[in-house]
Amino acid sequence: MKEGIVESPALGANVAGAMKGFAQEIGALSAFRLESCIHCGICADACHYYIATEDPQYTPIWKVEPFKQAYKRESSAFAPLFRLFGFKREVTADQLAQWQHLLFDSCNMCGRCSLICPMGIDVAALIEQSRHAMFEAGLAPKELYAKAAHQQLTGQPESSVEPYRDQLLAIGVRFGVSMPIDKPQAEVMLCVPRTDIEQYPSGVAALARVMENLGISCTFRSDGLIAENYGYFAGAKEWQRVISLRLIDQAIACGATTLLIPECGHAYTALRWEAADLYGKELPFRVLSVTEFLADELKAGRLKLAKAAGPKVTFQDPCQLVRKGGVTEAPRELLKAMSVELQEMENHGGFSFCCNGGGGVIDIKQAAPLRYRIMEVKMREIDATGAPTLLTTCSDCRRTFDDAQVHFNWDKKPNSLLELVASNLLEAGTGP
Amino acid sequence: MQPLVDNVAVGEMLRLHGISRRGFIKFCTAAASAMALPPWMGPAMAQQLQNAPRPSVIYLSFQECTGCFESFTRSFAPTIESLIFNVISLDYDDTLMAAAGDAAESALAKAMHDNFGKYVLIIDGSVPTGAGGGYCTAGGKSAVDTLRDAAKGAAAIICVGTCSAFGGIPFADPNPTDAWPISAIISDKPIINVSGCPPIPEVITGTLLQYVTTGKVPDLDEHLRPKAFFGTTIHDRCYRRPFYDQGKFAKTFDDEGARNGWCLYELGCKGPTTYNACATTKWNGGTSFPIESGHGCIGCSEPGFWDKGSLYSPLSATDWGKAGESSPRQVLELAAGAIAGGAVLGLASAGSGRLRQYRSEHPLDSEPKDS
Amino acid sequence: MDLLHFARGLGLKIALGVFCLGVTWRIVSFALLRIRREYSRPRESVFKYVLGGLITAGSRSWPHREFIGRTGAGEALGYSYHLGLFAVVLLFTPHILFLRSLFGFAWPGLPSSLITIISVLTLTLFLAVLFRRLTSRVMRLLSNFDDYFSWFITMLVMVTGLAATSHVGGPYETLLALHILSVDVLLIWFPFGKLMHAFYIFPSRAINGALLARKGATS
Amino acid sequence: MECHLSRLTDIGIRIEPPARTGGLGGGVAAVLSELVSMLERVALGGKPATIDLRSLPMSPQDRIELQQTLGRGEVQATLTADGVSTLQETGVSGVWWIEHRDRHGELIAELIEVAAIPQILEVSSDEMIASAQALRERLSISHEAPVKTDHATLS
Repeated sequence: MKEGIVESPALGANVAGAMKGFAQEIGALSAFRLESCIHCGICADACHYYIATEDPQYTPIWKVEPFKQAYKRESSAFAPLFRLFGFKREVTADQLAQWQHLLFDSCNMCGRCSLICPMGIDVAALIEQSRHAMFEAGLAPKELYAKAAHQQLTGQPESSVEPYRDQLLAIGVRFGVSMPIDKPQAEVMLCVPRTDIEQYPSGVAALARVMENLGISCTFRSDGLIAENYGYFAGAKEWQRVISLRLIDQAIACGATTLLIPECGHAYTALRWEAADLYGKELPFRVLSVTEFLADELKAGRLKLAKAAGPKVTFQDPCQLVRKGGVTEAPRELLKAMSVELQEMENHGGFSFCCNGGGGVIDIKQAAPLRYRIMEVKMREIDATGAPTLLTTCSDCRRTFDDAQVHFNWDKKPNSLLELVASNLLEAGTGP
Repeated sequence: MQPLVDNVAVGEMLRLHGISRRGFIKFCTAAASAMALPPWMGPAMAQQLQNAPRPSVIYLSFQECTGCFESFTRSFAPTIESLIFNVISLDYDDTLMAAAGDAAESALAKAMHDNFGKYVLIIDGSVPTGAGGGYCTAGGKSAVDTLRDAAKGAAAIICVGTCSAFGGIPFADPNPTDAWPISAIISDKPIINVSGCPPIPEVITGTLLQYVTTGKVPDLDEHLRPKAFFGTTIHDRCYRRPFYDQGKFAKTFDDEGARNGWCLYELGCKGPTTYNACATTKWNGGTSFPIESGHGCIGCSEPGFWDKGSLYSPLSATDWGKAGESSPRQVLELAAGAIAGGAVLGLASAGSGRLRQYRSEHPLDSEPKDS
Repeated sequence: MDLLHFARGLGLKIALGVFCLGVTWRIVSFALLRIRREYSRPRESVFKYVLGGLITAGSRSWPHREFIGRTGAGEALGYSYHLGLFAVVLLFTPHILFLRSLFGFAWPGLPSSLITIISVLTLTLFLAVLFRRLTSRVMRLLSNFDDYFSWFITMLVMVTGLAATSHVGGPYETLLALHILSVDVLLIWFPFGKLMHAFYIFPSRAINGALLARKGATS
Repeated sequence: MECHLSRLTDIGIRIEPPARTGGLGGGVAAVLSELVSMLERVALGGKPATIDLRSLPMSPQDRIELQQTLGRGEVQATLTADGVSTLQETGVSGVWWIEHRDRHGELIAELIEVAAIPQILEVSSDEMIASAQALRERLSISHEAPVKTDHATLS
């Protein structure tokens, strides 16, 4: 089940100390969630890892068990009694090490379990917190730890052959679209997933072309160019804050009123919902996903779209954007405007299954075998729609489906909604 | 009163009184029916009684209100007269016998001496052991001693009434005379408790007749009461049970429910916890029984029924009420106190949690970390 | 001091005391921990997402259409024995009178024969629930002493209650004493185990539901 | 528990439960089904069987309904011995309704007996032998002088 437990050189080698610290940090809300579980096991029926493997260890609430144990022992009402009579043992290092596989390799943080819990527990939020504890205990997977550390220092998860700023300008030239960068003043600040810069330049061009068409004053900022946040995946709360701070500072620097999140799921969660809390006060600008933004522009009549000819389409709802973020209608409005014939999957919208790559799992090598096994649940559902084209609005989903296409020699390839919109714009914009 | 005829068989005695064979079968059938025995037992009893010797019976009364004896003499079937003259020879009964004073005492001594080991001792009333038995004496002799002497030669002791069976009113809190039921004093003799305050007449005579005809102690429940009469609860035999099952309850003694004869559970009826034959044998020759006449059963055949709270508070209600104070007020006070205590403990626990957070934050001087 | 007198006298007082103390203690100790303010801009107005929370408190009582195939049976079983339990405890006339003697007010009840039927049904459902917990690999992994003891004590209360009303297994007063004693034990155990979910279920759904609705997320 | 009694006379002594709407009452049906099995047993030569009505929790209305259901037969016997007993054959032949009363006329037993003829009416063989003996003596005496008999007379 687990090839090797990777000890990443995190803060404290002292696992129990990290756990104790974690348990004592728990606030009223998380404590209430840990208190409410009645061990009914229903959350397993929402999780694609359990559905595909029928392996009880993948029960979502089970992933939180050591932290529930630590909470009961350290800061619950009867903690002194638990300690005195030894009802709850201290969480040990090797016990926690077992949980790396459960909390990272087999959890996309997709939040589907939180919808099924009869007690209403937000299991996904507990898992997110548990990843913080794992990181504190030095048990984050090495790939995620490395990318988070690198991004915390340099602003990008890996070092790139060429600076992303130059690659961005090259894309502009290649696709013949203006790439506004480092403008001192702009209404909207843009950023892109580094995945798009390297693997899907057409996505970056599409973003620029749409903004150009809408004639909105916007700019990229080279010091806040990358949308992803590996601190979020690795559970490194402090690093997640530093990474988000870069984008926040840049947005403030250029006086933007809107920070536009590109087609990237977890970036939306990190910036739309968690950045302000880490920042400690309200952000002086609004944060919008590009899909959401375009739907508003469409409704406002500023965005004009042509009828997109072509075969039937099925849409993969990115979990972080749709289920956890609430951007459910926007993509469908855009598709309707282009009168694209949408063939919904059996589980779609807020209930869609995850693409299996989310939560940083796509980056964890040792998680790959299990991930491919779980992938079949999603692929079967996509094939069942009978629609030949797969569309999504998240680069990690796109990357995961591409990887699956190679692995399974699958007859479908993921396409970006933004690119579809960009290729069906009607009237040319009035120029920059 | 001199014993009429010594050890003459019962059948012979009947013929002397001009009672025909069919008359005697009728008498036994009525007795069997009173004792809730299966109907075919009547003729069988008649057959067996023909040649059974008439046992001698001694009736001793201690600390009692003579209610049981009144009930005993009100027995309709078999009537007390037929019992005394035909089936048993009641050799001593200070209430019925004409003799008194020394004559009565000597009659008692003679009866005990002549039939030593064979007579049936019937007792009503509890035995006060307080003040050296001084609370109840007859002829200078305390009840306790009289009981002990009488018990020596008794073949069996039938305790009539809740007083002799379980101590009854004298035994109820505070029990000033330190009264005891018979079974607490005598343990070496077979005891049959015919509890009730008073017991149903037919139950007393029926039990006596059952002992006389079979010569054996009938099978008893754990309170030594004959299962023939005390086997089921009033509730199980009550004719108002359908109303209990349908949920139709009288709320007050003269509301529409009471007039329609609905179940009296809400008015404190103790039927469900009381084992007796009132619902079938009924009282006053089958006329009716407390519930049929509109009042709940007060559970008079159960031990300590005087101390089980108000006769009118429902069986399932708790009655914490200290004098004059209602239970709900006490529940409120108890809950308030407990909640306050819980809150203090909760504050302590949450407080120490926050204190730890404060201490762990400040040395690092980083942003407040919590979730 | 016979058993029944203790069970519903001092025993019940102790039980109610420990119950109130324990429940308050447990709730206060987590409720007064630090409550983090949400600084992100909500997608909906305060009124709307609080309403969203209340809706979730109700809607989560039954699985969403997408889940019903897998969890419908389990939840149906769970909720039905709860309904049976509430019907017996709150609508059986002797219980109503017991509660009236404690709290001073009463309400109409169901016919007793109907309650007997319901209680037998609830008992069987309760056995089915244990069977499910023992045979499902997920539940067996999750279950600890608390799950089994909480089940056991509730079962004991039901069994002794049914035995008491049907005069089976001994004189009525001993059975009633055992029934009330098991209720006392249940009340004492209540704050320390999963039975606390009776207090948690609706606030938990409402709070989590509201937080999800604040983001406009699915809940 | 306050109990405000308006007037004692208001409390009905006899409870008249509401008239039953058709169909037999539970108690009556039970007795009748018992009688069916008894009749079949006795018909096949079984010992006569009896039901003691006093031990059944029957409301007054049940009793009346049972009497009406069984009806009245042709034979009615009265037995005067230590009080009067009436043995009424019901409309269902082989089923007898027996009421024993004592000297004061109080009802001391009420039974339903399933038999060709109620047992109490039968005369045992040794009694017949004794009465035959008594008659023979009477015959022989009648030749001489009349003698007063002190034997219990059969009424």
